[in-house]
Amino acid sequence: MIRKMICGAGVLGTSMFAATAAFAQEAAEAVAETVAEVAPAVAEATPAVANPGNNAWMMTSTILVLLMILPGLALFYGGLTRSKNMLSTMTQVGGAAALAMLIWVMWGYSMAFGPITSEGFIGNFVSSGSLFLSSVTPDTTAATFSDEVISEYVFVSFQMTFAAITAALVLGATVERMKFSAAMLFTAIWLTIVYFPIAHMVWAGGGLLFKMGALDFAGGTVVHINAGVSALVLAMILGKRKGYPTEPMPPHSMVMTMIGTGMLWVGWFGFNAGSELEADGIAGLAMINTFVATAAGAFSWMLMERLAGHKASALGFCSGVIAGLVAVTPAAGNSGPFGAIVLGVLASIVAYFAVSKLKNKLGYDDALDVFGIHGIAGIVGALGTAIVYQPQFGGPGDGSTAMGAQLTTQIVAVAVAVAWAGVGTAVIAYIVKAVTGLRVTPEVELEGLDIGEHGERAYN
Amino acid sequence: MIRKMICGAGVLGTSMFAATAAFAQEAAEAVAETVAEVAPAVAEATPAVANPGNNAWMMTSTILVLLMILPGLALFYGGLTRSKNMLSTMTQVGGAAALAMLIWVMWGYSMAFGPITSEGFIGNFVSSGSLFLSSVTPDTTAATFSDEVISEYVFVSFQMTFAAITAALVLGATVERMKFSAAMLFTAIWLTIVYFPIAHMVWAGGGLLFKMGALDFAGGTVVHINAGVSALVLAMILGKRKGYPTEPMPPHSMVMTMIGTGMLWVGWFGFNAGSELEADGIAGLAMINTFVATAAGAFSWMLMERLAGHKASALGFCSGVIAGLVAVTPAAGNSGPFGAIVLGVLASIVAYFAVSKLKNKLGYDDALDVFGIHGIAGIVGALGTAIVYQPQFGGPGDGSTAMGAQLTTQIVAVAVAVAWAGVGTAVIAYIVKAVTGLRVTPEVELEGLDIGEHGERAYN
Amino acid sequence: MIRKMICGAGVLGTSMFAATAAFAQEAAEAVAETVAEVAPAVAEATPAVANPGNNAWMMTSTILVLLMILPGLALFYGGLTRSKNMLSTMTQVGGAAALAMLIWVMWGYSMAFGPITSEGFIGNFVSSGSLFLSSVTPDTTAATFSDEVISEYVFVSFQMTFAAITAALVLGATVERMKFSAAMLFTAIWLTIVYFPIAHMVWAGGGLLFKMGALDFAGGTVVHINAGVSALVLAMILGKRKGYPTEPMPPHSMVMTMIGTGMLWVGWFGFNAGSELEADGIAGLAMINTFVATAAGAFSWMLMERLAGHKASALGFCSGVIAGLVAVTPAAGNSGPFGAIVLGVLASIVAYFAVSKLKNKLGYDDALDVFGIHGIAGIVGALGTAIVYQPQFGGPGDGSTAMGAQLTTQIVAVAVAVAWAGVGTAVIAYIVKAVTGLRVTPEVELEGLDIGEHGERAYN
Amino acid sequence: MKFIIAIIKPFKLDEVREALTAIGVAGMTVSEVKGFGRQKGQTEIYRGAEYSTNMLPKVKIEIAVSDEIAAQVVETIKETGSTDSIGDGKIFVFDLASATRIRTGETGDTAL
Amino acid sequence: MKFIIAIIKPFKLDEVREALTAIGVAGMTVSEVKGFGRQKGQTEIYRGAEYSTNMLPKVKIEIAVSDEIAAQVVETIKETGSTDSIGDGKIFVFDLASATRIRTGETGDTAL
Amino acid sequence: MKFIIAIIKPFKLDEVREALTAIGVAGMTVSEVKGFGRQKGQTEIYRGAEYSTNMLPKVKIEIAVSDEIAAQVVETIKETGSTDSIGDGKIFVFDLASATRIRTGETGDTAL
Ligand SMILES: Nc1ncnc2c1ncn2[C@@H]1O[C@H](COP(=O)(O)OP(=O)(O)O)[C@@H](O)[C@H]1O
Ligand SMILES: Nc1ncnc2c1ncn2[C@@H]1O[C@H](COP(=O)(O)OP(=O)(O)O)[C@@H](O)[C@H]1O
Ligand SMILES: Nc1ncnc2c1ncn2[C@@H]1O[C@H](COP(=O)(O)OP(=O)(O)O)[C@@H](O)[C@H]1O
Repeated sequence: MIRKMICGAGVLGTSMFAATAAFAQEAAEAVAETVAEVAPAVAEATPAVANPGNNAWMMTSTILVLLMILPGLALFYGGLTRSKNMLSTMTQVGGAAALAMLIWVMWGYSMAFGPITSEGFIGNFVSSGSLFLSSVTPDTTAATFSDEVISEYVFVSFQMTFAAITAALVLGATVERMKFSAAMLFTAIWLTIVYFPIAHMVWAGGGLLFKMGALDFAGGTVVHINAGVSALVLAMILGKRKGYPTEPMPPHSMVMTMIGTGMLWVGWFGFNAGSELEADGIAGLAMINTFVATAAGAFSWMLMERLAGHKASALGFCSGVIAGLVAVTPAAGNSGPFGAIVLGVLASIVAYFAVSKLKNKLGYDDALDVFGIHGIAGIVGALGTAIVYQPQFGGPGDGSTAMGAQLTTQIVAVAVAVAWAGVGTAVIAYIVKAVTGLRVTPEVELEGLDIGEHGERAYN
Repeated sequence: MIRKMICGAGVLGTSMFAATAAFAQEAAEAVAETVAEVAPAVAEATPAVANPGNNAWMMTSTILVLLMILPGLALFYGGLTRSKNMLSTMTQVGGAAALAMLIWVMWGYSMAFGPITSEGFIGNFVSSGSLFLSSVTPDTTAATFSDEVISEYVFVSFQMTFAAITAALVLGATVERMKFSAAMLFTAIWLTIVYFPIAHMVWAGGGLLFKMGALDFAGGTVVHINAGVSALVLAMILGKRKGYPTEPMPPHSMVMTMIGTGMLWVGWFGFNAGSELEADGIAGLAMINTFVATAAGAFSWMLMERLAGHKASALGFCSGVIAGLVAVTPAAGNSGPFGAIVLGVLASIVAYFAVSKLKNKLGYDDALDVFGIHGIAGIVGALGTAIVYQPQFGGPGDGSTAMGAQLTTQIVAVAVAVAWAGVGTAVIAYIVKAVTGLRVTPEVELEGLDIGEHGERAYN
Repeated sequence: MIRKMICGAGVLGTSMFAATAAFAQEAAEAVAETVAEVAPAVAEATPAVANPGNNAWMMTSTILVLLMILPGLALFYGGLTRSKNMLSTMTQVGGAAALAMLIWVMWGYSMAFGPITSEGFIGNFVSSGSLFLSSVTPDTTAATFSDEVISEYVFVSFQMTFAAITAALVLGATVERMKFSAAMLFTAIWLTIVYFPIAHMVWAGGGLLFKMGALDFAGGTVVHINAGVSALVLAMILGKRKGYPTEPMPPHSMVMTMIGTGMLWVGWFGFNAGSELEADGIAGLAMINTFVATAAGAFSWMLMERLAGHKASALGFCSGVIAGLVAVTPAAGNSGPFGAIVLGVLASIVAYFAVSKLKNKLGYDDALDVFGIHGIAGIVGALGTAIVYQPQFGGPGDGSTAMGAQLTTQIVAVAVAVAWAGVGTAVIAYIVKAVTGLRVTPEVELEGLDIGEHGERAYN
Repeated sequence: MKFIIAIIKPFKLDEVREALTAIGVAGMTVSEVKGFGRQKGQTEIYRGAEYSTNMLPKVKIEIAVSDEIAAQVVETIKETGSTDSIGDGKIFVFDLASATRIRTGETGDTAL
Repeated sequence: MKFIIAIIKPFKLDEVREALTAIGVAGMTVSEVKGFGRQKGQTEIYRGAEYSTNMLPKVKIEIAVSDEIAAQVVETIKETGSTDSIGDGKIFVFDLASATRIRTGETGDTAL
Repeated sequence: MKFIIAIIKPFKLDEVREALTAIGVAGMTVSEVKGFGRQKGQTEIYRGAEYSTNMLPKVKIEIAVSDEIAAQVVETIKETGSTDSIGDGKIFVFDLASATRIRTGETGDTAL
């Protein structure tokens, strides 16, 4: 969103200021301090110190996103696989997330949100200046969209969880056959050449799509379209599971999938309402939208099942929940509640067709429908945001940008993300194939990756 | 609680004020703004802007209540059913909650907490003026019990989750035999003619019981007594499960029930401490009470089992936890820690008898003891609150209302809720029976609702 | 940490002040009040009223620690046992926690953080003056490490959860054979003569180790070393499980263990970042450290498995996660991110050897490796904190205390904790043995404690 | 002696067992099995992928009996196990060469 | 009549079942079992404790058939169930004294 | 050849299996079953509802053996499987018409 501009810039600007201001304060007496706290506010209209309320909210949000990954996503994905691959699925999700955390503090944050963004061409795609978080201290802060700031370590942590869950999401398409080692190597390279640049393009001050004014409140493009497309490409290069689609592969535990669904929904509020970076009314708007779009998505999917002559299923409920959550992600703070409901309904319907019809037609094996749900619903959400953002549809937009213009911007942003993720993933997949190989042996696939790759059984 | 009066009024008053104030601010410069923030506080003793700390806490609380429903309640209930009905139980919980969210934003909030409360008779039971949240914007606020405010969207979301969980609670009595379609239709009507009016009566400024000064900090009456009684009536009209009570129906997974119990306890802090609407000392009091009353309830139930000559069981622990949580709900901020412990003990003991003795005597099939635990413990809590509230018993009350008077008020409040819920539910049950029918076919009941209603199995 | 000094003192000091200040305020008008809120800040540099942001964060943190216990720890432990002991394990965890809560409000808080700390010898080990929380009201506050305060009830709740989880942790070593009654009796005495004194020694103003300047940000010594050593001693006195080690006892559900691991990680942020008592930049530092140390620990353990010629396992991932979390606990706010990573790696490697080699050599039956992971990694963390705290290693320390000196202090602190916990536990174990007996009968052990002790089965 | 294997519908188990106890069958061994036969199962659908499991949950009862009551046992199972609908199951009878009670070492009819 | 018990590798079940249906076997009863034999299992390791489970998951198929097709059934199972690797399993054939269809009371071959 | 079915207490399985291996039994098939007999089970109580499951968890072992060692196998199971308490279980012996090893097609004793 436009206001992001302030952010990108703010991170740098304020950090500097904060650092010095912080030292000053330590020297100062309590009294002086109290004054000091007011002073800059008046003088700079940018308090140097994070409001504990905003910090509290952002830390809570960060933790909620971790909840989405582990146990959330691990269970959602794991329950859909066959029991012989349960632990492998959960471990790949956990491993990808853990790896992303380490990479993030080493070079990820610097590449995506580093203080230095070159004016030139390159600045459109990456930033720099904070390798190993060199520019971050407990006193540095990151700007929000208003005049507030939050502690930079909190901002770093929050953004870190986004990288972590996106990396984990991709692996849902390749479960039950991809090597753990391959998954880890893929994750490391993919974050570096696909995720960090896309995050920078969309969210950082100098980012290409950001400067274009693309709307992506909480990561519809950066997280879901990106993960969905990458998952599809990787799954196609990896190949189908042995026996797919002839052999039945029902979810081994819909219960685990439902638990995971619940946790994903719960955690998604950190994802969506947290992306406001403040505990204000817009965060409240993002919250209500994340409730109703999801509820609408859940029922829409079940309804489609009925219309297709089947029974409304529990998995349908879960799938609709995810589709709704994905669709409302870019629109969370960019839509009114009823715009959000419409998005949830549409995304759920389109994703339903993608998953139950398109997929079978095209015959690729996106095992857990990462593309079918995250990719498709993500695109519906990204484009739809241009519409629901408009005041005439109850959106918070001020109407300064015409709907048509905004829609074009959104389409371009989606196209760039799709292309970047698709090409990048293809390249990486072949690199990994050359280095570690992508697939487990047929015997291991048959026996299950739990025993074959990890030497354990999920249930004894 | 008395202080609620300010609230009800506040919601309206402040919203108005906030709206204008907000516009003013946007025009103003940063400096002016800073002043503006202090000014109204002095002038109105009602800051127009929500403190991020309180917003943060209330958003967290809202999320916690969702955690109680999905996965919490879905697991707690599901684990107690037979495996062939696991998904059906979880889906009904999730479906009822999702439906409640959609209805809430359409007409629920308006009926319960709408800005307009007619002076006349009708105002005692419902409000109006915010269909489709027409009166809510990111800048409107809701008053707390002090001079603070929180963003109205946050208040809307928080209260929404209460409606959602209450609707889901009811369905615990009717699992393993009620149609999904019937459950959804029932939920829609029940929220409209039972829940919203009761919530308004107890919590809204102009509400009948509210004006009487009934104490219900976090929903002992609105949520638990209401759900318990409705569940009992619905279960009786629906009839027993085939084979009950002769055929053994042990919980298919006490593990799921224990996970659910843990999540319910965790989430209940959003329910109880969140009901203070602020992150202040009273919220802290509500928190400690929600710890100790629960712990006391858990041991009391296990003790009763021992006294009855049985083994202290894990389900006893869980049941006691729930009984304790229910009992402390109306008393959370209205009692001292030791008053809370006493409530937990009493509620647990009484509920134990209701569930293991009374139920078998009367022979109704309240499958998951919604009445036995939520209804009964809720009543114990509602009445007990009149006592533990008193300063002489370490309660926060100022003694202005004599214990006897308060007790009478509580009794009346309970009586009204019981009558309203009972009659309302009976009427709705027959309507639903006429429209969709209430029960699944005997074959489906035999085979299980998972496969029969949803075409899936919980475990493959 | 040194800053704790202010805390201990603060709790007392401020409570007093706050109480009076609070009354004053109630009398005052809104306007006066507003002023009052600023006044003391200027006058005392200690606001009498808790910032809602900090209260919000601390309540959230408190809830997160409960999540660690139930369902977190109950699942983590339960999944590692055999299915016939699942409920017994979960119930002992829940029971110990619930019991700790009741004891805490009765005499625990008073012993550990009571307002009165005698100047004499005894003051080094316990405080007093708040039996039954007599000194606590919704208006009293506890000081943080800065000039802020939080509501004392929140502080009481937060610290309560630490006592609860520590008591529960110990019982991981004795599962599958220890009586429920014995576990409860042990917990009650152990908290009183082992936990409360150690907590006081390390964290309270007048505490022995505290005065020495021992660093323990979030409980590496108080919680993990303490629990680990106590667990080892108790397990040795209790004796091995029938059939251990000859008979295979694989985890009955690695899935439950992984869910538990995820919840422990999620909740640990309340534990570590919460221990800052404020939502500030240091809390942010503690948060990022709790992410990266854990991620590093997870991979280190899996790597050790590979180096040992085995497969990298899911349980290895989980064990590494816990080892990393434990190690970073004392260092959370006392280290830079890369110091934290190093600690995570080291702790994970050492714990790996302790669990997979040392244990078999010594042949004791610490069933769930409480000593091997919590004890060992806790010691690594406690000592390592002396190093990573130093500025030259990117730590937040100001270098005022030389590394050597700090290391000595840490060693002494660890030694005291180990001795106190070891001796205390031994004494208690024999007392409990005399009163209730420690072990279930061989028949019950054979049949499983679920049916034998609780009359239930985990899965029907 | 005869060894009888009966495949029945799960919910019929209690009824059958009681009937058998009534006619003096002292013991039996029960296991959960999946049955394939004329009775067709429900189709499960997960995200558009249909699985028509014609493998239905059944219960297998194994009973060793003396030759005298064998016929009566078969008869009893047939009556109590029947719902007159497809999928009720089968009863198979085998000759049992010998039976031993582990605890006592008794053999033959007395071991049952 | 004959009663055939076959122990096969789990993933072979569908293949075998289809082949049997093709040659006119109307029904069968399947159960999950653990097999102990020449085939050695994977070793599982949990925190350094090794468990080499030589108990491997297998599937047991029970089929009652008329004497005529018994040989053919055995042959079919042998062919479709084989992977030419250790652990493929066994086929055991018994004489079946009598068979009854619970629903109809039919006995003998017609009951199958 | 003989086919032996033994019902034993679960925790006795390893012991019995080792003893059998010792006397040269190359393989066996094991399954979890519920046993109904003289031994009475624990009562479970859930919220006041009592369930006295007289269905107890048992383990069923199936072994095909050559006629020579059949008696010895029965003897071994009887000894190692016994705890001298009610519920130890039974051993049933059948005549086995034929046995085939799927992998090789071998039949008779060599197939075992
Ligand atoms: N030839 C057979 N051998 C072994 N078991 C069989 C055979 N035929 C049927 N069964 C078992 O009997 C059950 C019921 O058989 P089915 O043909 O479905 O109905 P019905 O017995 O009423 O004809 C099947 O599910 C299967 O378990
Ligand atoms: N004597 C036996 N009695 C009963 N079942 C047996 C016997 N021998 C082997 N089995 C079953 O057959 C399966 C395969 O046998 P195994 O010796 O492993 O391979 P193969 O059949 O190829 O020689 C075993 O897992 C077991 O279930
Ligand atoms: N007539 C029978 N047919 C098949 N299995 C039986 C029979 N009688 C007993 N069993 C099995 O043997 C087990 C032990 O029998 P039980 O009578 O309880 O003790 P015991 O064998 O010591 O007399 C039972 O649980 C059941 O599984």
